[in-house]
Amino acid sequence: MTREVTFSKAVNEAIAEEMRRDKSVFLMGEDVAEAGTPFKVLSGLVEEFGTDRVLDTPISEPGFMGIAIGAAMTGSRPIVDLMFGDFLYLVMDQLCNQAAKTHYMSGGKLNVPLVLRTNLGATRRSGAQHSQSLHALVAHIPGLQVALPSSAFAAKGLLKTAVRNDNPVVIFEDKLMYQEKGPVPEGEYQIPFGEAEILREGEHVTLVGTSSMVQVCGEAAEILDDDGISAEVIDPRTIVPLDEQTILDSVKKTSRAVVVDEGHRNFGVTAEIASRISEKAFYYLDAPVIRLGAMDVPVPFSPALEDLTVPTPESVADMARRICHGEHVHGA
Amino acid sequence: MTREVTFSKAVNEAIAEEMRRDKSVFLMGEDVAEAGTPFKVLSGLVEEFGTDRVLDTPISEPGFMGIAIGAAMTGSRPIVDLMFGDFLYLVMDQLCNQAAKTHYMSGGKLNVPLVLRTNLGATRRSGAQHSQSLHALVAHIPGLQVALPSSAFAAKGLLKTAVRNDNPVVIFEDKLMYQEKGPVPEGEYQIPFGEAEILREGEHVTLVGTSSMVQVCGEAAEILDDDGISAEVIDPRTIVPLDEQTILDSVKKTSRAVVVDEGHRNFGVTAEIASRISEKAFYYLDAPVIRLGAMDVPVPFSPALEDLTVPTPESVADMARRICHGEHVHGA
Amino acid sequence: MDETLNNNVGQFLRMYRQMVRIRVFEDNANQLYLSARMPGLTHMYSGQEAVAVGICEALTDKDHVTSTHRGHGHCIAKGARFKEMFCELLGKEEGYCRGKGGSMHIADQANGNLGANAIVGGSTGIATGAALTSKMQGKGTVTVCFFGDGATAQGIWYEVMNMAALWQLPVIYACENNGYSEYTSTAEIAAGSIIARAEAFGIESYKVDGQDVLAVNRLAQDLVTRARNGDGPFFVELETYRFHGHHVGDINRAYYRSKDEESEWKTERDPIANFRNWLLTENIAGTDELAAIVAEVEADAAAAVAYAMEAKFPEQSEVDMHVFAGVRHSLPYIDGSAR
Amino acid sequence: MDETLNNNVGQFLRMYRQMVRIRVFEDNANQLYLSARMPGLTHMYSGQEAVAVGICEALTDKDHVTSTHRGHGHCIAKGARFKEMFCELLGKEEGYCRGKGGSMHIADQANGNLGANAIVGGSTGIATGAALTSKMQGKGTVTVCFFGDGATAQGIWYEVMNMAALWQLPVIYACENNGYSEYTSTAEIAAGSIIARAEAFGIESYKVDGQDVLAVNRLAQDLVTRARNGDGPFFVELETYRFHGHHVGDINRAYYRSKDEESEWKTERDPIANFRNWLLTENIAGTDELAAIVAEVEADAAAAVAYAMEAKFPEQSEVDMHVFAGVRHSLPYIDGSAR
Ligand SMILES: Cc1ncc(C[n+]2csc(CCOP(=O)(O)OP(=O)(O)O)c2C)c(N)n1
Ligand SMILES: Cc1ncc(C[n+]2csc(CCOP(=O)(O)OP(=O)(O)O)c2C)c(N)n1
Ligand SMILES: [Mg+2]
Ligand SMILES: [Mg+2]
Repeated sequence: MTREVTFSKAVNEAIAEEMRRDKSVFLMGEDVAEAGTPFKVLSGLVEEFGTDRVLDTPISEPGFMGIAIGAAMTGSRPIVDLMFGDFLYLVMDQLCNQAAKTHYMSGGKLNVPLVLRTNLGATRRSGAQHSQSLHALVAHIPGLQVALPSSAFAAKGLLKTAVRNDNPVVIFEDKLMYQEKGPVPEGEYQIPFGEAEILREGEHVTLVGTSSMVQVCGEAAEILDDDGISAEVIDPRTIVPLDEQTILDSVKKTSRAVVVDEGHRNFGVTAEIASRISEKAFYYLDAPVIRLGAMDVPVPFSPALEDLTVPTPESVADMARRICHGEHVHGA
Repeated sequence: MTREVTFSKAVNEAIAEEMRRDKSVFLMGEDVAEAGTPFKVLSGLVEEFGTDRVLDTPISEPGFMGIAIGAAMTGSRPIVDLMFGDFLYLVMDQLCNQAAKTHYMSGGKLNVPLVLRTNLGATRRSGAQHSQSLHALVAHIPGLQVALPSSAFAAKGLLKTAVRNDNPVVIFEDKLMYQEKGPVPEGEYQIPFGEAEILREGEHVTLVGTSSMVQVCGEAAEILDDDGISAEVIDPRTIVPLDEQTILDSVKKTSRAVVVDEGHRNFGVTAEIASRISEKAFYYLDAPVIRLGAMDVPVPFSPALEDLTVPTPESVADMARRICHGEHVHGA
Repeated sequence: MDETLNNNVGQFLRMYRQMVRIRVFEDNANQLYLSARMPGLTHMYSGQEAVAVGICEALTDKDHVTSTHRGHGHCIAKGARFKEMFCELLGKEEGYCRGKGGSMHIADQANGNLGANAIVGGSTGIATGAALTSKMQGKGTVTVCFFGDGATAQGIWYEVMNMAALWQLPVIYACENNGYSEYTSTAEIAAGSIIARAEAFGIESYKVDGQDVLAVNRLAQDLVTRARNGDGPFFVELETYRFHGHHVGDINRAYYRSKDEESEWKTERDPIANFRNWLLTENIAGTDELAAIVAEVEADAAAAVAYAMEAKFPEQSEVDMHVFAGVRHSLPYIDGSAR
Repeated sequence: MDETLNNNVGQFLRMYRQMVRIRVFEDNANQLYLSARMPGLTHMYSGQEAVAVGICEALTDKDHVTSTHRGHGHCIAKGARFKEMFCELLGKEEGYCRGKGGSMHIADQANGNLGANAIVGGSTGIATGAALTSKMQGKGTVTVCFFGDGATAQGIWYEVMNMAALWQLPVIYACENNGYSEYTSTAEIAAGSIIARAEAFGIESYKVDGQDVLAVNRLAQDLVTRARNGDGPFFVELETYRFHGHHVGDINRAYYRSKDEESEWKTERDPIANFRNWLLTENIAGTDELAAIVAEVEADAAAAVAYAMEAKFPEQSEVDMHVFAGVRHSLPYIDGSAR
């Protein structure tokens, strides 16, 4: 049976179920216990699992990231809550020099099964240090896997898969989506990593969207419908591993692609996906692959500016329309 | 007059000249003074400028990065030495949340004129935590500029430009190149940011190489010569800003491109450059743009494995040859 | 009134006014939030006024401070005007940061405020660096680094204390211990002794009642003078309390902080009320005079709010300006097309 | 020989052998470097043997240690074999890490060594986390975190000490103060008092002569037992000295460390020579017996080096193995083609 639950509740359920299933799973982070995080995503968990398994930490991101790694190397399966994705920079050393490399450096002898849950997304008027979408950084580092749920359903399924994965996994949740409801089955399920979802089939253009941009692509597709353009919408769900095949198959059918992600455009996620499409579906493309990402500026506080920095259904539809109409978006 | 000096000496000269010219320039980092860094790049500077302007720091990368930022905000122009590029993760918060955003967040009132000098490059048998090429990470963050010198000449000219730039600039030097000699003029010169250099003109394929990979591309071009393939070799010199036009002009002429960088391939620098070429020179391309980067694994220690992880003249030439011969590198 | 007091009347009234300015500013900001006229959230400084004012009163314009997410108090105490502050909080072009920073990044470099900071502990390095410039260039300025008890959990603070101590920098680390970081009490997140942590680096350290503006100011004057003379760095722990929740939206907070505790601090240890009583008792000012100060400040705030509400937002073209100093628009610049 | 000594002869000789093993291992590694038969560099532990051995002798196989770039000593003291170690240093498949780690990442998880670490201070979190698992799962194991004086400059150490103290974790922070970090003396990079920094977090702390294996071991036994019983965490500063340069290539080092200082430590405070004298004086062993131990160890090392020199490198196909647990080859996996 499928109910409608919020994204936030879906995350909460995934954690509760995994903690019930496996005693070695525990939760740590700032204000995760009684407060249940500022977003209230974890409310109720400390009541069920106690402060022994739901650990409020000091404001020591590098420190508790390191502790989680050591715990994971010795038989625990920590789920680390990083309050804002912008704090990733603080844990990069532990995450990328230690967690990501330990299994390899030890020749396969040591495992680091941990999940780092954090978030992304702008337009909350939170300023430049609380609005970044930094998943491209971790996607670049071998040894890390990166999941980007775009719905309550995906949030629960991907998180459960992550907890059972024997490697470090970073999950980025879209802050703006926490209160959005979506269908989530009652029963147990997982979503395998490396399997994209085709949210909508179409013929003329492929819209690849990640995380917060999946909905944007969906809305763009509806706008395009009105223009007689049929868009296929694909959500990779994980970018490491990346289900290249599903994307390529789609583009080989539609001959056109727009890739949309809320990280900064320059040296970001769209570059990877677009360059793979351009390389591997080269002979099928009828138009250049277009990339839309967050504008390459720090996120401004002012609402008058902030809203200009993220892709919108209109901007996505506009680009799709232009390549479908054979406009050389970047003239010769 | 042009002499031959080592890459290391070129860096040393640039710093000495800038410190002589501008009293607000100073140097800080681990073992930069008497030891002159483990690579001996800074030897002699403390003798000339004293320990007041050549500061040996404790092993506190986040801390001295933060101190450099505050110093830069108040009228100093620090040059920070980060002993290995792999330690970038430790300074990411200060560099990306603070230095990169301060000018913007203050509406243009505060400046952060600092230079972060660090290095990149594998095959020194230094293991996974001392061999990374992490320039893609900083290139992704708006507010930072990123220079990648590929010769003694570029090292000096780019560094001098960086010191005079009123913004945070990150320079990655190729560790393996420190002892290599190259022509460097006696007199004062700077190399503007955002101007690529065409190292070699060619007709059939464009090889875009950065940093350590510029030489590799040059050698690949010689191999290709023997096959009757004429390769144009371009060194962007800075990736932020990126001289898109020079690259596009070249590809529009040759119709083919291979992009080579020593950072990991996945979500790395080659993705950005390749996707721009594919997008903006779309109608000129006769073959998919090919990317070569470091293999997406932590850098292994064993020589038997490490050498497999980086692009070589042979692998670059091979890819170039294949696209020139119309082979579908990734078949349909 | 004895002579020393008499000599300092101007300063006392200035400190009173500055504390009132902070309180009134915050009340207005809170109202803007509650009436949904302010974008985002802010963190109220009310209750901690004696810290910012007592310390900043000991500084000159040329001295620097670094501030935190709870930064309005430091900004006002260091000399900022209401108009530019409210404009900033509302994202308007006339804000201190042209609306680009917002409450958590408000900076006022003309008065030496190097900026609020939304990374807890994020400005400890910046403050230390400002002190380094001062020392290297013989400026004779002092930098005060404000941060909360929660920030003592950030490793970078230890790193920079070590360097400040090694290099004898003119920096004062001012830890505003308000008993909580977000929704967690300090006891739960800080082991041992905070003051001992600074002392371990050989840094002379003090603890002071952060609700007593005179005590704070006395200590600050002494330490600022000594830091200026090269005796720094110093550490001060100021025991204080935030009267509101962690941020304006943190309304139901009894689960982590009791109402009794809150009302005790508000009634017994309000730094403004207590200082007002002292001013009256010592006959430094009369009730009318003090009431007039409050009224003036309130009028000033109301006018600033009204102005800011009507002020214009930045032009859209500003979005890629001020990314790089010396580069008008960053987007063409990073594509190399600006050369 | 009195009775307590008599009861511990086995242990004494084991400690002697282990110290000799470290010294001999290092001498061989150094020779490999000097004769250009070893890829890369390594950092010699010689001179510090009493630290690793005195502490690890107090641990069981199940207890954990985390190690540093100067990690051979910890690895050997925790029970590693020469063969797999030399294979690792030479990048061979039979190395502890299949040649993927090398000297700076050598790990031996079967004996509880969670690995050397090339990030200074990088393992302080890992050690604390291992102690957290132990406490959460009631394992009764203790973790020792080895690090140098230089690592005390890394902020993460303060962060994890705070949590270890708050959560009373069974971890012992063992700071090997050898007077230098790279080419800089500790006095130049550490302000105040290192031991006071740990004490500030409420952590019981000790200072001990790191050249005296018996003193180290006595303290370690006491603290390990107490940590096992839930009295941790603890901090120990061990005064010691590295006999070689920072790494094998650091030959001309008089500019930062005087030859006199070096020779004084080598002649007066060699932990092995001094312990040997003690063993002889107390009649615990005779010169022949001790010489036999050295000879055995040397033969063992020579055989291991010879073996490792001939051993095979990993297959090329290993290059993308062990990136992810449970994934045979990572390259097809990350492209989604492994499903
Ligand atoms: C590095 C970092 N981690 C977490 C946060 C989220 N956060 C904002 S304020 C705060 C509490 C800060 O407590 P304290 O330093 O005592 O300052 P106070 O709010 O009490 O003034 C936290 C955890 C942050 N902004 N930065
Ligand atoms: C984060 C980091 N910064 C710098 C280095 C370079 N480095 C390697 S060892 C070392 C000195 C370490 O000194 P200490 O901790 O005292 O250990 P010792 O070498 O004396 O055993 C430095 C600076 C590093 N490996 N990691
Ligand atoms: Mg607080
Ligand atoms: Mg040392």
